[in-house]
Amino acid sequence: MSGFMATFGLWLSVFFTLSIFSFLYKDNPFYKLSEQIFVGLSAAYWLVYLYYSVMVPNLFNKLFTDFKGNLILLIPTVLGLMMLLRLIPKTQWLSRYPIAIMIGTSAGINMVRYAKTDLLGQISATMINPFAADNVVTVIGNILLIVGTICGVYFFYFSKKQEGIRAVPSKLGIWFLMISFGASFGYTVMARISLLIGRLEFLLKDWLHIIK
Amino acid sequence: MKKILLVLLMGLLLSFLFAKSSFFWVEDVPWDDGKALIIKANVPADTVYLQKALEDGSWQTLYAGKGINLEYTDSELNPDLEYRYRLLVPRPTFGDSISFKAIAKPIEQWFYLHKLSYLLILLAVSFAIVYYVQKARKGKDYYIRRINGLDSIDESIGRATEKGKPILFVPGIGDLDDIQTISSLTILSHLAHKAAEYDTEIIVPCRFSMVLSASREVVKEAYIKAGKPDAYNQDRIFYLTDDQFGYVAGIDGIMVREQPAANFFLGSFYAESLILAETGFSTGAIQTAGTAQASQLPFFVVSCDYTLIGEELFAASAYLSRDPQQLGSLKGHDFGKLLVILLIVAGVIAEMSNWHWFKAFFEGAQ
Amino acid sequence: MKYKVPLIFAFVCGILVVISEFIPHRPFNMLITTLQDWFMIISGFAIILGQISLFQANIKKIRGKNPDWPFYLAGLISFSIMLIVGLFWGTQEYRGILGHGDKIQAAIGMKPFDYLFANAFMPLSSTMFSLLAFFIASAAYRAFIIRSFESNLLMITAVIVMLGRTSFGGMLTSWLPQGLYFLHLPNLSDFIMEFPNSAAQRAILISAALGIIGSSLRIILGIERSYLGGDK
Amino acid sequence: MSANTNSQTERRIIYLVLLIAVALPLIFPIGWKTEISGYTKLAWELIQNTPDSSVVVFSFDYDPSTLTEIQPMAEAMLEHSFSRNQKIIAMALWPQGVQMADQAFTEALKKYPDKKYGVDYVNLGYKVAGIVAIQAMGKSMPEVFPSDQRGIKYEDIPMLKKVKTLRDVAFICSLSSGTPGIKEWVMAARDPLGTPVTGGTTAVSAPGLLPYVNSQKQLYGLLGGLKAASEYETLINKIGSATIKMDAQSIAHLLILVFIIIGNIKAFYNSKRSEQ
Repeated sequence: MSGFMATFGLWLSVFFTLSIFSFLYKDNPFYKLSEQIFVGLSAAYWLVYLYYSVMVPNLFNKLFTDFKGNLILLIPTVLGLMMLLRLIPKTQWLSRYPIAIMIGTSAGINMVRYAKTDLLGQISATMINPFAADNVVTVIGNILLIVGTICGVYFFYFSKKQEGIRAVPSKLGIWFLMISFGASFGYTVMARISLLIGRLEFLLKDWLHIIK
Repeated sequence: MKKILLVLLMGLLLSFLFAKSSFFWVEDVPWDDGKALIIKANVPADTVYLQKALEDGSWQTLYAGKGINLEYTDSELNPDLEYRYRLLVPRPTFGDSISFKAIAKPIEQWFYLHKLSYLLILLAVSFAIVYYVQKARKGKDYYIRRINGLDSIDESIGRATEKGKPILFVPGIGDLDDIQTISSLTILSHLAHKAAEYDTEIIVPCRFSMVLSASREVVKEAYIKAGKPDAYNQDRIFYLTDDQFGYVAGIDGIMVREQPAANFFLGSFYAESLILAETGFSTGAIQTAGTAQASQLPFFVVSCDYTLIGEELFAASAYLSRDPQQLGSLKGHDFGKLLVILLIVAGVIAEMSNWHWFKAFFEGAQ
Repeated sequence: MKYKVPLIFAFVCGILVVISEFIPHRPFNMLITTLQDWFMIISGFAIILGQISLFQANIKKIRGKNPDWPFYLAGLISFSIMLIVGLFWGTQEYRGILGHGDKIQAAIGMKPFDYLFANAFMPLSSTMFSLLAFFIASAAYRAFIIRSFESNLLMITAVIVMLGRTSFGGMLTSWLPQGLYFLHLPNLSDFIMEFPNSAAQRAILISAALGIIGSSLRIILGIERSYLGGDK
Repeated sequence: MSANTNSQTERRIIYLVLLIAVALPLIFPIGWKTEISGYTKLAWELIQNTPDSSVVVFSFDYDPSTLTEIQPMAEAMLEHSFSRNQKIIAMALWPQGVQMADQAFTEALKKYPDKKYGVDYVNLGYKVAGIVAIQAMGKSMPEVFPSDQRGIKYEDIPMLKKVKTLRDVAFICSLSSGTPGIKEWVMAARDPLGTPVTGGTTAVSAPGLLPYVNSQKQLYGLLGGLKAASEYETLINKIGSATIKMDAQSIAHLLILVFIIIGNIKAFYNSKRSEQ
């Protein structure tokens, strides 16, 4: 039985893989079917894991084992249920309370975290002595790094006309951005091809046994 | 007199023994949440034992090893309790050991001092934003430079009118809590106004129900403003599906069937950016894209005619709407950018002059 | 009332987070722990909300006899099956409502949830993304045409990085003398990544951070309230 | 319309050629070698130099869609960490990451069969809310993870006795393909607490994360994409799946370069024709 199920599972995977690939030729019922199954499965997957790894340990277990000690957890529970009231048009407004808490908290977190890591962290990471490096290549690189960061930030400066001499750093900034986009593109090619390799390996190895 | 002196001397000695011996003492970790103590010792011995008194009266060994310049941080303490430590220095020749004792209570401070630079920058930027928003609300109009990607709006509408084909507007795959989606809708409002003036149809597929109702509102308002409320067709602004790839597949279908003359992809985009831009290109439409999602920008830059890069999307929305809130905020961000540039320049100069304290201050080393 | 109280909630929560970042003293550090606990539970419910609305949308389409309704039905069925087997017999590590389902495990070799994961979810998800390999190839084919200076810059960088990230690129320039070794393709590609690319990414990060600080500040202060829906 | 059909055909030819070009080297491997980049080396050094029996965190923040790129990294880094006798806490910020972690551990335990659950490694499972969860772990780990996946209480797990917050772990290795992931770990663990963070990510995300690999080591090295995975395998002397797949990768890159050249030639001819 388990042998049969394993073979069946393999064919199932093959069917789904080929159905999705068929989209490359054109849109077709096989693709549409696989797509909807994918949506359904992933939604259920999220729910199941949410239940086991968040709701059970952080909420239900705490409430069941020590209800009195964890009375305070009823507040987020009620707020969470209010969130679900969004589904009924009449009570939709009640969901504003939990949404406000979530958005307010994440706004606060975003503000401090981005200010520290992306603002302060990146500023101080650019404060380098370019000539401290021991070889010419790194010295040039460091200078590029400083100039590029400054010009890039300047490119996003909107409240002044960028004409004449003012346009120079902005122009340089866009060049740096283009180089960076090129580099990202090159990197992404690698990522996407890897995914394809993974699928082909599955087809050639597990299904067709062409490679070992 | 002698007695007094003797007593004083004794007292001094005692206080030394109890409060701070120069061999073994405990310090509070400064500027923290009162959960840690630093235990320091300086005894010229090869083996010493550092022990902590537990509740049941027994001693737990925290450290065993050399006694010179010993520093041990005991963390996860309770700021309400007092902690007792002792240092045992074995004397093998005598078969016993000397013991030093110390007592301390961790103290909670009111500020993390090493975060001073961080607080200052955050405050400076925040004040600038609030200040400029207030000023803009009072009627001050701020200048915003022309943004290249916006040139496409007139060109696109012109082309669509000429061909008698619709315009497709995709507000991204973010929900309404994403500021990119909000900026996108502001641009949609402007675009819909122009489209109404030229009697060109506009199609808006949406991924979330909240985005749908907001888009309908925005487009309807634009048509009313343009004096053509009858031309507004609610069915052309519709909900597709919540699913990312389902949504993209739906848009692909629209592009192939309706062959819009111009496509706008503005908002937050992920892996689907390339699929949209590639399909759109194959239908021959003029394409304008804009996102703050850095990882997707390359694909838009490569396959679209115009691209709003990163913050340009927000700037475009402020530029078109002239909404004082957005204008003021943008002006505040610009202040922040100038500050960043100045700090970087100052920092580089400081590093080159060997004034490392400057960088250290911003790194916030503890 | 319908707007004021939520705005106050958002303000209090946001400010609490910011303050506790800078003040180590009680009660802030304890309040923030509680708030974070709550946040996790509420966001759990938010995920449930999303899945229920997806369920509803599918039912609506099936009822309305949308031309593609059989597909939506298939989606609904697969959702229900995965959910039921997951809750009844659990996953590899978690015990379900009905225990571990040892008999079923013996029959199919693993738990039904894991079976569906391995044989349906995994191939679907990874194949879906691998489609992008084809799209990127065709994008490169038709878009990397020599045009303006800026687009050439993009193209040349992309080519160098693409070559540098392969084993082949390394062999292509391995003959270079020591003095010119920075031109060696893997080195050149690393150089681009480390300096000009980092500079531009850093500029994007910094300006985006400013934008995020701005919008967060507006949300906390209640200037920006479009997330509540309705009025402006 | 004919131009449209034409480009459709052209597109399908590209797809087919690409498919064949990737498949062939998988069937007939060439065996090209890869060079090791500094970013990979740095991540390797962190694991290499972390002392014996330190407790470390591996966070699985990805799903099967990026399995090909990230799984080999996860396996190689886990193996390396086991070989250095470190005690590993596994967790996930993506629900699908739990399954990915199981797969990686099954693979790594084949090589180190005497590693004991609860003593040498533990799997705490998935936690919702991304950056908020990390932030909370910085305050108290048992609060976030009252129990492990098997339902054992946090306090009862031997290797976690001394681990109260993220400050108590030697490093965090996040294997991530998006949000939440490495960036959130840097923001909520490395920057406020000082705990070193390293990790592996897809090649798409790598360029955006590289600015964090700087003199302050906001990020302690980074593995980007399949190539980095194969580099890591080389560093720990493992012939793993990444190394084998690099040939196909190289051929595909070359093919895309050929496409670009053909595309340019075609554009050149077209523009000449339209001039006439």
